[in-house]
Amino acid sequence: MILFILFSTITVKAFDTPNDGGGSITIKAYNVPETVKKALVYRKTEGDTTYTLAGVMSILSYRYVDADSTIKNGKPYYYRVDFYFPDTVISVVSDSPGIAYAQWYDKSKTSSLIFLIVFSTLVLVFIQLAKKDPEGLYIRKIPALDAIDEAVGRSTELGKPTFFVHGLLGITDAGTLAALTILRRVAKKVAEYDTPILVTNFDPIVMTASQETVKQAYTEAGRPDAYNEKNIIYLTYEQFGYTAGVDGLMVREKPGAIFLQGYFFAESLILAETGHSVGAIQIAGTTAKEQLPFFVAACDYVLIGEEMLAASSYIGREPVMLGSVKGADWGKAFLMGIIGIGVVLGTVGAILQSAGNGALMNVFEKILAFF
Amino acid sequence: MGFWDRFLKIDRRWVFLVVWIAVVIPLLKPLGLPTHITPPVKKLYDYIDRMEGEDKAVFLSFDFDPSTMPELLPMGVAIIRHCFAKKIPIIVYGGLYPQFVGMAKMAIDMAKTDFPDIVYGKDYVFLGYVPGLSLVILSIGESIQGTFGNDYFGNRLDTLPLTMHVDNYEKIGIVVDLSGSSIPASWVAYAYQRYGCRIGCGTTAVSAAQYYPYLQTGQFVGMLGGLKGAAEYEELLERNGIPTGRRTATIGMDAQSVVHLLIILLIILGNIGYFYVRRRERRA
Amino acid sequence: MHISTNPWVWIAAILTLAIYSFLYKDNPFYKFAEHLFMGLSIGYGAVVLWYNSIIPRLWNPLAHGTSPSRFYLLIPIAIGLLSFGIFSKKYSWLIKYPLAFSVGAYAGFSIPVTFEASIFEQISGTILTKQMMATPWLAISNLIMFVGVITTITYFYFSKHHKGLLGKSARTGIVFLMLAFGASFGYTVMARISLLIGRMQFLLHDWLGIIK
Amino acid sequence: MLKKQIPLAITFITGVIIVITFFIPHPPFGRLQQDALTWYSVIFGFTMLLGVDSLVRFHYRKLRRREKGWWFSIIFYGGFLLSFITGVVSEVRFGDAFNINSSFMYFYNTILIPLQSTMFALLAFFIASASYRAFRARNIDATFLLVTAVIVMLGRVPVGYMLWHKLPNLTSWILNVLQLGPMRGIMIGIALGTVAMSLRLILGIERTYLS
Repeated sequence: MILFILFSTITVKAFDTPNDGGGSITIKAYNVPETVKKALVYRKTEGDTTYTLAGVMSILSYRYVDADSTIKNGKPYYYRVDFYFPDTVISVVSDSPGIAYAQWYDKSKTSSLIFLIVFSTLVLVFIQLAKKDPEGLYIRKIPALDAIDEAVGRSTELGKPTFFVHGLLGITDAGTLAALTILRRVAKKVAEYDTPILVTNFDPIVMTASQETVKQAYTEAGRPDAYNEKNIIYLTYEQFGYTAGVDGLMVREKPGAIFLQGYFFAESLILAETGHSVGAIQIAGTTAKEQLPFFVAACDYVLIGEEMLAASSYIGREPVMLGSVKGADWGKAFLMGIIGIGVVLGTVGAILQSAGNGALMNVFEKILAFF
Repeated sequence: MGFWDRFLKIDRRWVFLVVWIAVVIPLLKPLGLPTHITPPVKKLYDYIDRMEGEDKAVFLSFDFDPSTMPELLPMGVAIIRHCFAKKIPIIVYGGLYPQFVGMAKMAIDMAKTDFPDIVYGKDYVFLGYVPGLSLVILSIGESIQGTFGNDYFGNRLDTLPLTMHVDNYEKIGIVVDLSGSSIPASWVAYAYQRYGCRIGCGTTAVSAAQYYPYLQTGQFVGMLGGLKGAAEYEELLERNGIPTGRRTATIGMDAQSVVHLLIILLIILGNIGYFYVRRRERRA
Repeated sequence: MHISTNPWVWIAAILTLAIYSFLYKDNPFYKFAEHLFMGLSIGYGAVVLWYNSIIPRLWNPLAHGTSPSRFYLLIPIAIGLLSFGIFSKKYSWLIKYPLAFSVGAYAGFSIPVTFEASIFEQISGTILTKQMMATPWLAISNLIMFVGVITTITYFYFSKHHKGLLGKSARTGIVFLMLAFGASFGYTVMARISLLIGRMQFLLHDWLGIIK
Repeated sequence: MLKKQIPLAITFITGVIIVITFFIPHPPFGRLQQDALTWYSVIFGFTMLLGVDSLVRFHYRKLRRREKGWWFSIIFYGGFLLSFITGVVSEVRFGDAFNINSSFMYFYNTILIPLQSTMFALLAFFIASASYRAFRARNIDATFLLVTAVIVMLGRVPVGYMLWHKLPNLTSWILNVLQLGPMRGIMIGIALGTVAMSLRLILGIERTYLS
């Protein structure tokens, strides 16, 4: 009798699965005794006389998401859950039918939406402001980018070629795009100084983009005749083959300046070490944070992570670009503000809570849960 | 040209040779350096150890390929040996990607040798690859039989005593994931956060750094990091009288110590030479 | 000594030695192993691409699917085929179409995903909770971690002069960055050496049987 | 027009649609996101194919012109065909190329894997030579880096414990605390930089890729 009372407290609810495109109903059980061994979910719809097995409910979360392909939006479905106990089976029917709907907005993504709006607004506003007042824009010194002229210059003095080594990712990678901007600057200097350049590529698409970039840079420098497509070479689409190829070129050609730009993997160290051993000035840049230590230790200048992504703004100094950098900076300020507020709220809340007032702590936990 | 100038210009092949010697000699003649046990390893060991006699199984997932094998395979072997010795039922899973299953097979073969009385199907089960990645982790929460159907050898899971009894996370005391990638985080996100199953992790030296926060927050019961973590686990087995077989990781750790010292020495010597030459050039 | 009798162990051992011969100097043995490795891994990659992408994503829906919308899949195939324009001088610009789509799609995906996966996760980890302040030692450690996050972010602040408070903070940020790089450096070195030890154990144990 | 405006428009429309549909689960938008992902992976597959194709052509050219070392290109083709053909054969025989008993996986485990790990293990030698030739305490920053690296390298091996028994703890603290903060900072920086870059790409401000 006692057992019966215990079991009869189980309730089952069926409801539309939130934040989805429809076609799914969530079934949740409440007050389930821990002794349950198994729980099977059965479904029927209007017109059906018997329930059919839908699936197995998790006996830890007591939830089952029924996304069977037969479920139609707007139609009621009735559920029964059979709970298996060591000595008995209890069937519980959901107190109301579940109806699936499609949602127009995914509430679980609100935090992303807010950030997206804040961040894009900041970037767009600062781009507009920059267009109006191009004078008031500032960007801090990035030594690695300032050193481009010096490196190419020294290489010219020594009568040695300049190398530009692309990373291993394709053109959709932000780092590769930044590398192309840097290549343009390097190629322009090379054209001005009339010194040879060699660009090595891992990816054929990046290679075609590099060819165009170098060609344009030579034209900008007023020396389109000096451009030679053969200087932009495709090596191979294989990590260690590429490394061996670049290494061999470095040892043979003994460049005076080497640019290692883009996303690198384990080969970063081999390239930087060989480059150092031939006595070149090395300027590296990558967004691969695992490889940054090796570049920092073995190269003369390094563009660290986001510094590289800001390169196009730094080199071009176009108001629109600088505006977007400024917008991103305000985004950082915004994030730091949130972290700061979070820390203050958390600390004060914790102190107040130990003094008996948990209200602020609740606010804090809500904020944490928001992310 | 002074000594340091010549030293800095030394052919790098000499360095390669020294490294070679520094690896080979400790392997041939182990130094027997003591292994110091760190808390994350001890916690994982103790957790598994306490499962002895309990009605739960260890679920060991091999989520790595040969590129990280020297670090992670000894961990797998040590954990399987631990379970075999204590008769803790263990499900060995060949991993979320098809390339990984060979690693699990190798570990079982290496661990089995000292335990003749272990019975397949009762003491351990070997699960192969099924497609689905994180969905596999989720659906183990519902039913292992439903997810896999058969074991690696093609036996139906509902005919094996172990998997007849252990069908989802409820009967799994701990999932130990061996991986040098982000896969342990998926086990935390799906098996721990959705189903409350405890997670342990064995990872490479490189990835260990990124997983420390998981230890801090208790999302991992314990963690083995790199060859050192594996060597510590071997040491714990040894101390508790469990046959360890060939202690691959421990033997390797001696060589590791020597090469680390060598590299530190090279950094120091290189920098002394660098400063010496630089100072002389400044004076000149 | 128990030299292995397994021919595959011999093959693996010889290839391993061939690669190590590169350390002495570039030579035909290394070149042989390198080219074999390149061929095998490209072939392997092709098989993986075929079975993990082309069959489930293209072939199965097109050949066995029933939904009429499956023929939309012919559009990305057509766009993708344009990539081969780069082999011709005249039509190399055709590649701009698949590129434009890829870049747009990648940028579109990366915006919300970056918010959710990188930014939010890192921020919620940085906001100090009560558990992170449980003991004085933990509190100090987490405070240092917090300072590390903030000062590093200020180092990546581009649109202001790095002087005054911002300058000091950015300077501290660099120091933190260097400490972090040093730690990651040490760890990576360790991993590479572990791999080398693994290979040596293979040569000395599995192949030659010199060590037990 | 064909070479600039239309591609820019394609980038803009694709990017905007994908961002917006991220928030709308309702059909047909929710599915659009999925479909775009499929399209992307199909098109991306072609760019990968292009890489493989370039490599195969590269070696074909070498062979045809009998360039220096042309016979290595035969080895390349041999390796390529070996894994490709065993892959196809294994699929036919086992219904799955990745079956552990298939010849494809056998080659993978016995040849490719040792080669791959040996290649990675070569790095240990380069680290050693870089240690004395390239890793210089050029300035105070580089000094911080090298000192931390040395502490971590010592702290993770038994020798470190023998030198000072607290060293392993210090190492753990460096990894847990000192490393965590800056790594988070760098990740947040790269993330914001990537988002800003993505916005510039969608808006057509950044157009290097179309040059």
